[in-house]
Amino acid sequence: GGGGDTATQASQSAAPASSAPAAKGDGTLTLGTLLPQTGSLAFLGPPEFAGVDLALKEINEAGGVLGKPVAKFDTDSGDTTTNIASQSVDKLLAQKADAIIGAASSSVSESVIDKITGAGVVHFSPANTSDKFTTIEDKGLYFRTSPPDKLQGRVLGDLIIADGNDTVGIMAMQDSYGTGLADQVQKTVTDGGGEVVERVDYDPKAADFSADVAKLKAKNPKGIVLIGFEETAKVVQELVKQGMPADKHKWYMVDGNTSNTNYVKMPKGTLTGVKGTIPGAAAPEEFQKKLTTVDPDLEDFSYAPESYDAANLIALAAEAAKSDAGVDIATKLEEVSKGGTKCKSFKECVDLLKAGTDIDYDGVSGPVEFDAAGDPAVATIGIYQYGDDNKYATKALEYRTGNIAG
Amino acid sequence: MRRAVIAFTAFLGGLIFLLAGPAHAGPADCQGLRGTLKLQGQPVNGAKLAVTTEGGQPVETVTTNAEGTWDVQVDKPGKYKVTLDPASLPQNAEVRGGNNIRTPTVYEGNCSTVLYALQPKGAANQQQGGGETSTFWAQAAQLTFEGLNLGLIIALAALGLSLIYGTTGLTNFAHGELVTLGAILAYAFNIGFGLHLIPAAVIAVIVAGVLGYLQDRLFWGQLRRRGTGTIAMMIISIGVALFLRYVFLIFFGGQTEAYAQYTAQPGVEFGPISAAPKNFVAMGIELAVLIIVGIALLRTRTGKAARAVADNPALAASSGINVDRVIRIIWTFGGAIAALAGVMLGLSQNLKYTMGQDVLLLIFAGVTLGGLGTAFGALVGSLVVGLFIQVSTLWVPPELKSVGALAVLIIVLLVRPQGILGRRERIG
Amino acid sequence: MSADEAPVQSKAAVTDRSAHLEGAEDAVLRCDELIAGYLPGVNILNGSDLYVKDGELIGIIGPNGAGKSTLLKAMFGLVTIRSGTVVLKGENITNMKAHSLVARGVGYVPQTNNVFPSLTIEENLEMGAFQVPGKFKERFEFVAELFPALKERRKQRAGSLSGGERQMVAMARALMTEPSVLLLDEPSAGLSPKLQDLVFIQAQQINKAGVTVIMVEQNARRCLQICHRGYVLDQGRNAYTGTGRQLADDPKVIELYLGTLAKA
Amino acid sequence: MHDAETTVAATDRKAAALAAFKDLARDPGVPKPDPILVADNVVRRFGGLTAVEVNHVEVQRGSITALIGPNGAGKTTFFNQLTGFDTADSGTWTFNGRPINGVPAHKVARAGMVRTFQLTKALSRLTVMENMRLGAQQQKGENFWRALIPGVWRGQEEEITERAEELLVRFKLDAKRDDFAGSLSGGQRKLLEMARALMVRPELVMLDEPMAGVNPALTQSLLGHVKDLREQGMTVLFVEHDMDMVRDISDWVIVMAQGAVIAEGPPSTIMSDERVIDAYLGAHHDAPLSESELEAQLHEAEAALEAEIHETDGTTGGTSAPEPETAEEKQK
Amino acid sequence: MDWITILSTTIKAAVGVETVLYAIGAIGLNVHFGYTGLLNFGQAAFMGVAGYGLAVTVTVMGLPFWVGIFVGLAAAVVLAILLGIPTLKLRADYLAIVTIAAAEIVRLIFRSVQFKSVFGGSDGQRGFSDGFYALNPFPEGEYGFNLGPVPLLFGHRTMWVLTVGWVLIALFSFVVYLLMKSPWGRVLKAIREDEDAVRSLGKSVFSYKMQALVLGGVIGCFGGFIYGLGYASVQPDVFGTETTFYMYTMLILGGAARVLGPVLGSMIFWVLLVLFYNVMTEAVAAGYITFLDTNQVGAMRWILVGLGLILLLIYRPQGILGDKREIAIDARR
Ligand SMILES: Nc1ncnc2c1ncn2[C@@H]1O[C@H](COP(=O)(O)OP(=O)(O)OP(=O)(O)O)[C@@H](O)[C@H]1O
Ligand SMILES: Nc1ncnc2c1ncn2[C@@H]1O[C@H](COP(=O)(O)OP(=O)(O)OP(=O)(O)O)[C@@H](O)[C@H]1O
Ligand SMILES: CC(C)C[C@H](N)C(=O)O
Ligand SMILES: [Mg+2]
Ligand SMILES: [Mg+2]
Repeated sequence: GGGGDTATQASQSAAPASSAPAAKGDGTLTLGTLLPQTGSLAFLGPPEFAGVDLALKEINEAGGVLGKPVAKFDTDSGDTTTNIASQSVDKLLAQKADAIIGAASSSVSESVIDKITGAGVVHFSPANTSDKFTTIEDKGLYFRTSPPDKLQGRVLGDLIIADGNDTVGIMAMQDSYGTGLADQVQKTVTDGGGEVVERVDYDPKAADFSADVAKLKAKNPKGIVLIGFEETAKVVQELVKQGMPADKHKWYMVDGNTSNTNYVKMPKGTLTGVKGTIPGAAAPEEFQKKLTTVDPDLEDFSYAPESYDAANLIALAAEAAKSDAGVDIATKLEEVSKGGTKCKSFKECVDLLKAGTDIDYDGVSGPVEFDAAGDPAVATIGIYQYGDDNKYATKALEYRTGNIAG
Repeated sequence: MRRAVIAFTAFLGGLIFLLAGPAHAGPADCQGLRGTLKLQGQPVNGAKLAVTTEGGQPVETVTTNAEGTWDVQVDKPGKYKVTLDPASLPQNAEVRGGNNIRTPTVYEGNCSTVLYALQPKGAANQQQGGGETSTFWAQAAQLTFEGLNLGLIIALAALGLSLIYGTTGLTNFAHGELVTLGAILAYAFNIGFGLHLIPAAVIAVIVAGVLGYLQDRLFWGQLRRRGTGTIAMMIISIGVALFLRYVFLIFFGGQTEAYAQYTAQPGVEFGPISAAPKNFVAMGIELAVLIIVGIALLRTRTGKAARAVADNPALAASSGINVDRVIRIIWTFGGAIAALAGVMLGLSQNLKYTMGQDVLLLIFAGVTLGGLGTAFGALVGSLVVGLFIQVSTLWVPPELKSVGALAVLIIVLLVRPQGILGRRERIG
Repeated sequence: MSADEAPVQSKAAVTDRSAHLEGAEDAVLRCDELIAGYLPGVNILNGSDLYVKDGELIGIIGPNGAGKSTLLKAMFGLVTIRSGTVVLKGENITNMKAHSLVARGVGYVPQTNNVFPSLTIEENLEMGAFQVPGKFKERFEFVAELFPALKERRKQRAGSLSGGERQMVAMARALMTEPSVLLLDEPSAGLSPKLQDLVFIQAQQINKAGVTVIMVEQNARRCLQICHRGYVLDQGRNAYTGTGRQLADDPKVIELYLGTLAKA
Repeated sequence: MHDAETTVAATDRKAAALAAFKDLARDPGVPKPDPILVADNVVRRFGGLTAVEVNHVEVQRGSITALIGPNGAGKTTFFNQLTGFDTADSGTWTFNGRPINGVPAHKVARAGMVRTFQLTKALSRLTVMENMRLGAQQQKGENFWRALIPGVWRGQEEEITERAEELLVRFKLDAKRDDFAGSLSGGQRKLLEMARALMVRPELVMLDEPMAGVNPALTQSLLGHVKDLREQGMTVLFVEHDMDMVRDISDWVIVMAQGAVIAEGPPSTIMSDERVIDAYLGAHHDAPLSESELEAQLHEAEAALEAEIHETDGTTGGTSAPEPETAEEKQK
Repeated sequence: MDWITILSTTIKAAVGVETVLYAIGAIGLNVHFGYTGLLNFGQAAFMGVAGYGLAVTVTVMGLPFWVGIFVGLAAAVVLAILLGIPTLKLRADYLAIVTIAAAEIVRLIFRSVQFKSVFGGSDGQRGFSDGFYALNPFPEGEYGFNLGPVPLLFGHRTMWVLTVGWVLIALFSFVVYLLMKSPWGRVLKAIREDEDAVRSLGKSVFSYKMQALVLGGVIGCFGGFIYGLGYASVQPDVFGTETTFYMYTMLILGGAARVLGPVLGSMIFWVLLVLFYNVMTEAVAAGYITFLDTNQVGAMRWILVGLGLILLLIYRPQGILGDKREIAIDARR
């Protein structure tokens, strides 16, 4: 790495000694995004890109990082059926990205984490919730703004119990997100005195879900938990068709499918009373407005705040480290996220930093306090409820903040 | 029996609603355990609960209040044990399942809820005790229906594929995209132009037919004229599939969509089967189209000419058949039928730019199982595939449901290598 | 074994095209200096001429691979003609599509792959009458009488037929349309002697009825016996022409193409 | 003319074969002194159709035996059963005394009984030479591991190539040596099919209409070759509709009709057998038509035609049908 | 526009890990389809069982790396035999569907929750490549050279994978070359043309097909190893039908039944894919392309790949290295 700043920290650098002199600390903070433009998560690409773009816009308006505007390269993460992510990472590394924001899917992140961290670059996901990343070998370079599924699972499970569902059926998408979250919900429900009478892990790519729903129907559970992405709309149709509508059973959804666009075409009242949990604190409305200035076509906002926070945190850490090298950023990320004067925007925080104050960045997605593993230590989960129009009110019924650990 | 179950479910629904209101109105900074005891919607007052640590250290013993709620605050997060004293319950009440001990975990700064579901004494577990066999047969009936529903859609798509394969020898890997195309076209007319789904679907099918015609006219036909081999064509079709699929992604987006009408149509009960009325209408249309086209292929002159072209284009031309014209007709119909399949698929499930690709393997399985190139084979094969996928979930986990259908494909071909309705070629 | 060696470099080949040009003047169908082939850069026909007058029966013989079938296919629009012309009744039909030639009254029986295997016999014949569906019944009765075996088996798929039975179907298929010009590529191959006779008689009869017939045959002697004129094709060129009898008696033709076996 | 020396040499084997057949009865299924192939009760049905129903038949070793019969008599199907390409409904047959019913096709071929196909099976995208080489048996290089070491099989390959080249010259395919077999003409395919079968060096070669579509001059020279095969001790069983050929080379003729063997005998007698003429040869069984016969035939045809023309007069428009007389005149 | 990066990534893609693993898979496929005419659409499954064989042996059973390789190989052979016994008697197009089906069954089992403890569900397995990298002769650092201003450098890990990969490609190409020139290869090609003819000449078609299936499968399974080792993980969905499709694309692109066809095809495929994408993202970012946004670039690249594939096959149906004459022979006769 070049520059005197990095030299002083070389001792704690975990990155391999680089034979390319210009590779690190070139003075410009370069962000790469590795987010889904194609593949099964393509629908989450726009809000995530928008989040990053908005943050970057604000950062550069506030004078950039280390006195230079932040550079950014967008790439596609595809999904696990293609090798696109790996190609994209190669490209980003070649473009001397200092930090990579992505991927959305835990599986994709897993497939490239070695490559990214091996190059001494920060791997920062705004959406990975798989528990695996807490313990993964990451050279201290992996971070995320999204809370591991432990918390959401706990909150959701407790909600289900509190609602008096002693028999519960779970329909979970079969991937690390779905099964991980479902495991957590199942555990909480069982501990709390409920019984999970049926758990169906389904393949989101399946041609249809009638058989899966039929299995659920056979057990006739009081509460039905739907864990998945957009394909939940198909599951909902199937539930209604097979005679298990939301007014006879209690439905619960999660961040991956609590959507304001997915179900609007369904007959009025289809989702009345359905509850869903989404990570993230209150009042994102003004933030959503700002997002639409970046991308006017946005309809869903999932993980936009997390992406926004990710970009801000990286920028702040770079400022704090006075270096744009990935390994240096990584050492400061935990610091800027907690313990110090609270601040809420890049401008506010960077001014404090410049004044030599220790800062604690509180993001749109929550307080964002990193633990040693690079996970947020504290997070907020909102509980939302659908109305007659098949949309949920942006104001949650309740927000529950909790430690992830414990 | 059935009536009882429904009544009970309705009752439970009411119960849930009653419970839902006040349950989580607790203070934000709460660290401990709480719960509400209710019997048939009425709060249970005076029930005794003992909370101890995991090790058995007593923490607190509480009694439910008039609302039936109880609440225990603890100092340390961790696992706790809650015991409900059954004797303290009203005479006529018992804990469902009989287990009166819960072992919840308290997390820092959060309250965990503990649930005891109460039921009148002797009301033996209605939930699960409803007679396993009747559930099994009801489930089997429902799944059979689903199998037919899916099978017919596959059959329709398979028919389009089979027509084109049968006439031109093209293994069209882009057929899934033709299915998607139909669904998306109907969507465009339905949502974009605000037409009702029925006219939108009709127009979509017609437009898809025209596009099928143009596709052959401007593309596949030109390739044939250049003498492109069938293998090259097959690979080209993979290119076409990629091309179309991602064009759809750009124009349609990566999300799932639904038509403006008939989405999430509530189900109606028919004996053990619960289905939406649209399913029956769709199945009727599918069956009608399948049979009409199948018979047309066997009986009409153009149908026979199509089979003749399939066998030997040069000889067909020598017999005075305008080969290009026949192929174009087939493409027109094939495209239209695929589009209809797409609309039906979109109606039964939802729309997505990969919807066709997702069922392509099933389509191929159906066509192959029935015997390549035979119209009724496609129907029979697809029904078998559809039924197997759904009914096999009685025994295998649904995520593996395709495994059953694919395994059946392999087994059937073992016994009949030429497919169910296919014929063996003679040697020599 | 002298005959086995070296293909014929015919000196007596029709070098003067004048005979052809003269004869071709009032021909129904004429081909001039056809050059055609399958693979790029390889010509199979190297400028062959052929004409046939109204009501004539023409035989084409020649060694294997001479290009006889190719010549028929080229005339019928199944092989691309690279240069030269084919004229039917004054109309230039070079490289015209086969089905439009059928509409113009040309019929063709290919040498190989001459049935639709997955169609039944009846359907095969129906395809033969594709452009005149109204006549199917009547013509079907006619061919059924010629080849009774076909009528019995009308519902059998052609793909399961024996070689000879297929040949019957092929011939019958071409007879369904009542063409005015009929191109036959080895119609007697694989048929029993009895049926071979029938085919030759039938060819003559059809011809008598006014149909112009061009027949490629390896049953060469028989072919030359019944044809009005014959062509000997070798390496894509006309090697000899003449009346059937002239050719059949020409010692050179006998040695190189006919052999002495059948003369017995 | 050309095969003067072979004729001389041929005489002894031919004589031997003829001698063997000399005192045989002319009954279907008659036992032969030294049969190489014996088939019993071979039955094959397709739905309601009984394609083959052969009670008993024997093929004499070292002879050239013709199998004739009307189209659809079951000759090819019978071949298919014997060579393991189809499964018979019942029946047993032995080759060299070894039962081979139910034995898969490739094993039958390896045992020395090789057949050709009536509808040729050229290996299209292999060259003619590769087609030929494939026929050779016990190639070292056909074993996976040995194939990896060219030295092991090179020598044998050259020997095979040499043999193939000789055959190709005989079959007039040498010029096509390096062309794809798929580009051969119909007749050339027949030739290749037969040449390739001979590469196997079989004990018994079963040819299904080898000469249909082959130029007569070439046929004639190939007959010499077939006779050579007999001299080399090979047994030939062939199906053919060309009676000139049958008469010329076969020592013995077996006649099939409707699946069953209906007659057997030397060519000369069989051709005059009433049943054979009825079922198979028709009126003009022998020799080409003489002038007078031709005339008679023509008149017959004309009469029929006349009747027809009167019937369909006016319906056949378009081309001006020439007067029948004109055509006839031209013929004379 | 950042042409240096574009060039650098594009050139690197020509020899990169993806190219290697797809090339190896396609070489196996060439044995199946190109030479023997087996329309095997389940090649991905061979890669899958190999990758998983290695992964499960090392991570779940805790056995050494070499044992994992052996298990992976054995799994590929077993799969070939299991697949072959029922399918090799089928007609080509039926075989295609059955192999797709079999491959899907394998993939679905890998990703199923039922066997999550063994195969790791949809996330697959990781952490089995240490044994391989322990053998790495390259010390830490970057290797390669600068082509003018264009850096062509690989990390030591990638370098090790690539070295092994290209050695394997060379080895397999040589083996295929030897075999296909031999009489053994001739039998395979003959089977591709007409099985019955080959049978009539005394060759056991089944046995040869099986040998070809095993050989191609074993070669392909090394693609699975390279995948697993290159990414240090295996995931079920990577071994889906699409992967096989892409391999076919590469094979036909380069020229089927040509020794180097699959290798060339794979290189071209990845170069085009990377090039399209890089140029377009840059062009969008730089504002040269305004009708697309960055989200659509990912889709656009596949559109262009599809288009490129179509055009290539239209204008060169025999592939880059293929023989025009072979294509001209109509397969129907
Ligand atoms: N697979 C099959 N299905 C139905 N019928 C068949 C099948 N194979 C053969 N046949 C019938 O069996 C009979 C015998 O056929 P085969 O091919 O053996 O005749 P052949 O004696 O070889 O005639 P040819 O001289 O015309 O070649 C025919 O009538 C044929 O139609
Ligand atoms: N489809 C094809 N592709 C390439 N070459 C071909 C093709 N068909 C025929 N040929 C070549 O063209 C030449 C002439 O073939 P053609 O079929 O016209 O011969 P023919 O005179 O009919 O012979 P035969 O009497 O054997 O039927 C042959 O040398 C053959 O190799
Ligand atoms: C976009 C998110 C819903 C992804 C999900 N949390 C995962 O880890 O896979
Ligand atoms: Mg010919
Ligand atoms: Mg036969």
